[in-house]
Amino acid sequence: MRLTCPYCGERDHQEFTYRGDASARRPSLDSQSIDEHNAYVFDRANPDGIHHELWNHTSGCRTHVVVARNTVTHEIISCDPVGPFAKVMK
Amino acid sequence: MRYSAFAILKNALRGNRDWTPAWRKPEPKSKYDVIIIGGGGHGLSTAFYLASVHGITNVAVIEKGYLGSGNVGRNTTIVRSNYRLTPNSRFYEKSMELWRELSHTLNYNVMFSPRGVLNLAHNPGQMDTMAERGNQMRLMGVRSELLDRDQVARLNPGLDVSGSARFPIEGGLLQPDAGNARHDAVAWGYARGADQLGVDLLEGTEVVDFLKEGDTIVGVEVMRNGERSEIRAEKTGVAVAGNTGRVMKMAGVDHLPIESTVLQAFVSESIKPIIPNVVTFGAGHLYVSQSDKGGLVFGGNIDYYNSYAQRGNLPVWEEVTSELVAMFPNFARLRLLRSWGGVMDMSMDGSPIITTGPLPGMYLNAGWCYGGFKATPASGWCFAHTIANDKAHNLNALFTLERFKDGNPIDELGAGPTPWYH
Amino acid sequence: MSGFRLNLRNGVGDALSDETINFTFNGKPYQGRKGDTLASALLANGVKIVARSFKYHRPRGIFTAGSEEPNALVTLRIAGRKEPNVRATEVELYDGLIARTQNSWPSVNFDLMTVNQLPGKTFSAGFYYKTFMGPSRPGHKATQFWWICEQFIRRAAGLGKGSAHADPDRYARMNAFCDILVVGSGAAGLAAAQRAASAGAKVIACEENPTLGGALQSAPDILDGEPAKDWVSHAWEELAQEPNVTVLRRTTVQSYFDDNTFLAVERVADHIAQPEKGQPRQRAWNIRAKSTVIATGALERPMVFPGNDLPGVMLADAARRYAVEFGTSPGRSICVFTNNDTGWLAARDMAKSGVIISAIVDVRLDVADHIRAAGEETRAQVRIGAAVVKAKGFRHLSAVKVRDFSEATGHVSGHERTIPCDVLAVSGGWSPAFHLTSQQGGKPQWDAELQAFLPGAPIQKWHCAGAMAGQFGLRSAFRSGEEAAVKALADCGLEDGESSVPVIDGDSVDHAPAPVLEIKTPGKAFVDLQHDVTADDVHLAHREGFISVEHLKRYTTLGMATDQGKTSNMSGLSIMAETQGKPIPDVGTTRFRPPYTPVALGALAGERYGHLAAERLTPMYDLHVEAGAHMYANGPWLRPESYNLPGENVEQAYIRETIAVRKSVGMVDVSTLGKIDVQGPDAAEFLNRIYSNGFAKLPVGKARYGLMLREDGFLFDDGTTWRLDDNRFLMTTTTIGAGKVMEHLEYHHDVVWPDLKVALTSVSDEWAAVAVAGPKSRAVLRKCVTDCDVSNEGMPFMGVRDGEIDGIPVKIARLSFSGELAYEVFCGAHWGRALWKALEKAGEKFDITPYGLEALSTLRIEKGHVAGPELNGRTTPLDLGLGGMISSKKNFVGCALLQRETFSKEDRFQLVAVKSLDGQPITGGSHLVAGQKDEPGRSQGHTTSMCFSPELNCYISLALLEGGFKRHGEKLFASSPVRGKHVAVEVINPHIVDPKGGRMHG
Amino acid sequence: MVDQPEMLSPLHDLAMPRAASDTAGVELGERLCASLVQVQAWPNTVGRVEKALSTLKGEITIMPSGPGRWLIEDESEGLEDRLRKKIPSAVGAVTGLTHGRVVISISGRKSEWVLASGIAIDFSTDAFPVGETRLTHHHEIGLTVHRTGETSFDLYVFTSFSRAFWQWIERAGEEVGYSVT
Ligand SMILES: Cc1cc2nc3c(=O)[nH]c(=O)nc-3n(C[C@H](O)[C@H](O)[C@H](O)COP(=O)(O)OP(=O)(O)OC[C@H]3O[C@@H](n4cnc5c(N)ncnc54)[C@H](O)[C@@H]3O)c2cc1C
Ligand SMILES: NC(=O)c1ccc[n+]([C@@H]2O[C@H](COP(=O)([O-])OP(=O)(O)OC[C@H]3O[C@@H](n4cnc5c(N)ncnc54)[C@H](O)[C@@H]3O)[C@@H](O)[C@H]2O)c1
Ligand SMILES: Cc1cc2nc3c(=O)[nH]c(=O)nc-3n(C[C@H](O)[C@H](O)[C@H](O)COP(=O)(O)O)c2cc1C
Ligand SMILES: [Zn+2]
Repeated sequence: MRLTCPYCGERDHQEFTYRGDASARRPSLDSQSIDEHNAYVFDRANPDGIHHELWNHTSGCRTHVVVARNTVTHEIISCDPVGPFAKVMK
Repeated sequence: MRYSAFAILKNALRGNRDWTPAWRKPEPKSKYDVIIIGGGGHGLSTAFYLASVHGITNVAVIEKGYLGSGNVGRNTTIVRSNYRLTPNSRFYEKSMELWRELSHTLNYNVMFSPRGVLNLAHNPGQMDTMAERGNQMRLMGVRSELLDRDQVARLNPGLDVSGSARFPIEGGLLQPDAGNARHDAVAWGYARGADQLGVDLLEGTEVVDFLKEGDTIVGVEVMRNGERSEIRAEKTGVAVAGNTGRVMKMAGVDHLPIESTVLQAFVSESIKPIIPNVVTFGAGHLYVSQSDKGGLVFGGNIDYYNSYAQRGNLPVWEEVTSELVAMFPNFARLRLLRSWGGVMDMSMDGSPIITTGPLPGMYLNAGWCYGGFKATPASGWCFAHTIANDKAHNLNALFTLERFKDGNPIDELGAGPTPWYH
Repeated sequence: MSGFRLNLRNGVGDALSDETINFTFNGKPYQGRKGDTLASALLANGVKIVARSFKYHRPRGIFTAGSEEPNALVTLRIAGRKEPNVRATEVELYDGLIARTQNSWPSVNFDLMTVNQLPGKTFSAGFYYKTFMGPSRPGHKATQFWWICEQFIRRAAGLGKGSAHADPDRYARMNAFCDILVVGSGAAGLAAAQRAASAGAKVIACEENPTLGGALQSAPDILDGEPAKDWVSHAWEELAQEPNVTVLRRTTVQSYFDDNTFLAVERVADHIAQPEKGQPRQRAWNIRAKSTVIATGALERPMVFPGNDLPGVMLADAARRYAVEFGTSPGRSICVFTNNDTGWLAARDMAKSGVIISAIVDVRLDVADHIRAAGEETRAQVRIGAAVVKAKGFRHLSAVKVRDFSEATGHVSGHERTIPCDVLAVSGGWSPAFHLTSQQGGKPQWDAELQAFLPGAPIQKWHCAGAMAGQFGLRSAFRSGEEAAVKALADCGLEDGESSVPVIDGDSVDHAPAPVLEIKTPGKAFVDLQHDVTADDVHLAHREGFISVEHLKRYTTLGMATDQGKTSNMSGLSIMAETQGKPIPDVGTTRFRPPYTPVALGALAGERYGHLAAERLTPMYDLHVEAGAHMYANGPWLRPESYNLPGENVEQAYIRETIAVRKSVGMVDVSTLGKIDVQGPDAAEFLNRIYSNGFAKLPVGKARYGLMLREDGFLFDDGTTWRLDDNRFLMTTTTIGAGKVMEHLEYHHDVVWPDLKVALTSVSDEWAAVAVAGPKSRAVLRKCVTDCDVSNEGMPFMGVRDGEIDGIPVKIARLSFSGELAYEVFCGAHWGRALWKALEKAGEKFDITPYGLEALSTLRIEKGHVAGPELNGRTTPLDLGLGGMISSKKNFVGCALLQRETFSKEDRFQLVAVKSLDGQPITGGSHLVAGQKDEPGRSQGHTTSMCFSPELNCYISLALLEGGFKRHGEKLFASSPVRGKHVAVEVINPHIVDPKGGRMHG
Repeated sequence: MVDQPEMLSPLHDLAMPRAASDTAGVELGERLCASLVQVQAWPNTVGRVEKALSTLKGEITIMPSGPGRWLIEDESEGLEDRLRKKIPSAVGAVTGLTHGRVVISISGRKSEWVLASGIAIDFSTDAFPVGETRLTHHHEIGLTVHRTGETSFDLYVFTSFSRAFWQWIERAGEEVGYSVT
């Protein structure tokens, strides 16, 4: 599989570390809600089809990429930057 | 027809013309007492035990492909109960008990072969971790032996036990009663056994939706030969392993503590016996044994990403083969024959889920990760009990869906809620 | 060489050179020519039986001329280079080659294992599932019977024997990138490569064989006025000169992965006796292509009829190639049996080369005139509308029986005629080699006209061409190759190139066969030659309900042998289809999986063979080794376990080292600690969210011990973090945790709180680090540190200061893992050695003792400090008695879920220490139980970190015990049945050394 | 104040000069940096950091190493302090890495071949022009690859892995022959 790091360009997925479902969003820092945190930590949609997921380009620029990928065909639909520079890079 | 050496001889004399189908190919009825979705090892064994232990025979197993087309037909066949945590330890040892009798129970040779599973350790710290596990096993009444390097070398002559190895072997933990079984035979044996007790095995029949009354599941909608139809049931059990996410979504359960990933397996060309047992590498992730046909069957890590594709990618090839030839440098010229993938239902703690619910009328069996083949007998046995009694058996009482959110994971590796680390 | 070599001349035996090559087969010397394969050389020498089959040990001869060979498997070379199951059809002859037959005893010509044939029909498909279950006694007994049987079965099964020695050769990898990968060098591949190259695309072309050109190598056609072979060789030579073209011979594209990533394996040195210095035996090419042209040709398939496995029965095109390319007649008298035109042309080409063709038998009545004319050129007797109903011979073909055959009914009739022959060349038509597309999940499609599956619609950027795409004619092969290239160029966003198709003067051949693959007459007819799967087995599988193709395959093992059914799958399918009364496409095909042909495991490991993982070393590594340290593999790191003096074992050494630290001073290399530079205006805020305890108010010049939790509330990692400046921190992590902590921080920065201005950099390798510990540690520092006050006031507990040692800039933090007065001294890694030596020198007077991991661990165990074994992923801070480090003033990662009820239960596994009551060591991994050795009872917890405590003068261990906090004083046993140990222990407070902390604060 | 001792490379006794035949496909070498510093800008200060970097004097190599991030080598010492003065914390972060890397250089007609045998990036000059930098890895060893010429590269290798990497590159060089300078 080849992923396109918005900064480094296209690379083997071996250069990246998978970090899972990008739709799981951490509750705000102020939240002490056990339910909200439980949902963030344990609930997964696990779709058969397009999955938005995080990959850290650990062997490259070490920033995260949100990859939209089809879990059935492994087709990569998009690779988008996240993080402090996401806006600058888009 | 009962299988035996005598039957084989008799039939051979008649030109093998009198053999009958191992199981029927029935048309679906419109209603059953119990439907099991998934004609894998767990679905079939559940049906078998429902009929044989609980006398519930009006049962259908619904399989979208051919029986055994899922992970039961594509795993590396390792059967063991060398667990560290008590709930797993008890459950898998129950499975071992059932394995030992399975060929007789089913009148089908599942080739359960207790050739021993050896986990290698590469430094004193790892030896202690092995001891910790081995001791737990002993205290649970499961045989285990801690071997030093010489004992390991005697058991597996091909292993590089030299001190110059990158990760020198310090010793290992052996479960002498663990081993392998013939994967396809397990599926076929349970299928034939269940069929003989009256269970309908519906192949080529895909569940595409659930029938609901309010929140209660009252059956399924299936596609069969290109046509849609309904099959009703009092109780519906889901045992679809890697497809759990897909199937549960049809029932409206759209989030679970499970992710699907692909695990690859590999088999080499057939050669004369070269390793007697199952060996795992301790400084990486690799397990290898040799099939009765002579192929080295091996596997390692999952491909670290969500997937419903039964095929993986190259990095895992490089990883497992480099570990294999590091352990056995005399294997370098042996050749890889075939590789394939299976879709794994990775749970958030690496342990399974066998439970009533999560909806009324429904029962769930999932979260098997890399390790559900060895569970096949006990899983079916417990799931059948759970379905029949509407209540978990002691052995699976802790394998709940709630345990994650309650803070009681059964986390052998301590890897936390990152499914692909288990 | 015996008389099977033909009269070599231009066009006959062009693959061979004049050089004579000596080799041995089963210990007997033979000669061949350079250019021969082992198979062609054996044929030339009249060797007919080269192997035995898997199950029945029936004699097997050479069947094909390529990698699809099911029969001719031999063991090549000896000792560490011994390689079983090599296809003789692919082995290029080299001087001194040693080959042996396998799976036969005592010899391939007389194999006692043929007894396996005697039980005849009892060894039918799947018979082993029905028997060997043993006496019906429960438990172990029942299994044992099977287990005994299994030992015999395992020994009987298996093909060749693996080597007992390590492979001395090396393997390499190559990473390659291209616009267009062309697989196959035949007409279609060549046309594609030419067109793509002319457009300026970066092209890699791979060909499995040593020669380029595929079928053109032996084609009778004239291209641009030249014999096909010469034309194609020139064309490839020219193309290979282009700077944008890489041509790889002996390179099989084995696996097709996602995003047009391929694994191709080049056999760099298999055609010579052994690799030259520095040369790999094989090279694994990882190729990333923007687009791909697959032109892998087609595989000929056989016919199924009784006796079809006798040595002497071979594929027609293979027989043709042996004659034309290798100048070798596969036999003295050859009969051809075909269902299509290509069999006839093979006969004609063979006859032209000097081979004697005795008969041509075609199941069809309707054969085109020009094909019949070609047949007439052979002067063979011709039988159309006829079929071979039996191959006869003892161990080798001696004659075939032929009867009339009706294509319409599939029945044979009429008089049986015997045709003597020692080779039967069979052709059942051609199956496109769509293995690569199938690997990716491409669904093959049935073409009724061609009686073959075609690759079907692409699901990645691939384009099929030539015979592989059902374009069998030479013209259409060239054309489809070019068309594929045009599409591939478009995939790459490149302009089209030029056409360079030659003018072709040659046969026009209709490749469509008659839909006949099996001749149904009584007798043992084989479908899978290697696995001895017969037509009867297929019928039996059907009878028993194994009718899905995938069940058929698994029940009979059809197609599961080393050839993966390349030549047998279609026959199996057609028999199954017929049995079910369904058309072939309704039965479907089994899935092809990578690799295309078996690949050496060493090649897959590539450069990692012999070099599994990079070693990670601290700057002081050499000094430790020189000092006699026993090194310990700790993740990627190699670290000193203990510095054994002559005659000392590890335990004696670590006890000595520990005492030295407690009494005077010791030093330990802690450079492996993870170190992360955390900088920025929001650095303090970031750390405050990551750690469970407070960091916002940590003063500059101070360090603090911190706990990190996972979001589910369990402990993740720990370490000290130093505030160097308002906006600058140096975080340390555990050695093993370094990588995962870095990723944890990066995730929270990038994804969760991207607005925080903080920069995270791993500086693990920037800093060498030495901990100096013991009551004399301050004195040591006093002796060597300049530019910094190391007094208690100048550098209080947890203080962090800059200084210098022997001119080396250092950072010193007063931290204690050991419980003693202690310092961690950090310096630039390239000065690490100098720092170590300087400290050693400064400590001389105090007998400063270097200590290893064991003593390091002992010191912290005695102090009750937790580390890896206690942070096992199942413990919370509360379990380890670190509840005080949970800040209630702020929220942090893990704080919400840490509040879950279960974590405050009293029966959780809680940290305690235990001490041995009877002087016996508590071995690692012991469990805590209440009962005596013979009846220990259940596990109530386990020991985590053990040592001999010089402080208490007994063996102690940290442990996690159910409800442990309230059980101090209780007597239990530390039980380790696997080590035969059962030690009486007392539960004690884990803070053994200096619980008040007077020493480290002093 | 005592003079700073000389920095010692982990490769000091491995990368010994060694001439091969004239047919050597590659030449390998090794050096330490006098100064190697990483600078990270904040999203709104990229321009300011770029400007600060443009004013650096001396033998400077600036290698982009991530969004708003650069790795900078100076042939003289003290770059970290100089940069810290130019780039206060409100503008960016400055991290010294002088000791964190060893530079292994490779040149010669076969250098692309040797590198590609272990590193999965496209080394052709159209994909990787002279002067550019790539961040990648060789198995577990992270690498910053700087192309200094048509057939020459500097590889910034993590110090603790530098021996392992050197051993690999020597092995990889054996097929084409190598010399060490
Ligand atoms: C490569 C690999 C190696 C492994 N190695 C081991 C090992 O060594 N030891 C071990 O113990 N475990 C191993 N496992 C795990 C083990 O194989 C599985 O955990 C176990 O087989 C799962 O249970 P099952 O047999 O019921 O699943 P499956 O066989 O996957 O059964 C699920 C069935 O449900 C069917 N299904 C899915 N959706 C539908 C639907 N909508 N309608 C109808 N039917 C549907 C599927 O077609 C499938 O047949 C391995 C797995 C893999 C992939
Ligand atoms: N003898 C016959 O009757 C016969 C049969 C089929 C095709 N042909 C002729 O061949 C021509 C078709 O040319 P073509 O180019 O399609 O096929 P081809 O057979 O000429 O070439 C295919 C080439 O691909 C190679 N190959 C296959 N799989 C490979 C892999 N995985 N990796 C690397 N190499 C691989 C083969 O070794 C072969 O050299 C036509 O002229 C056709 O008439 C002849
Ligand atoms: C234990 C085991 C042994 C296997 N041995 C062989 C073998 O010897 N030859 C073979 O072709 N396939 C072998 N296979 C693989 C199967 O052919 C097949 O790839 C696997 O069941 C997955 O199915 P699929 O490839 O059709 O998806 C084996 C599979 C397993 C699980
Ligand atoms: Zn990147």
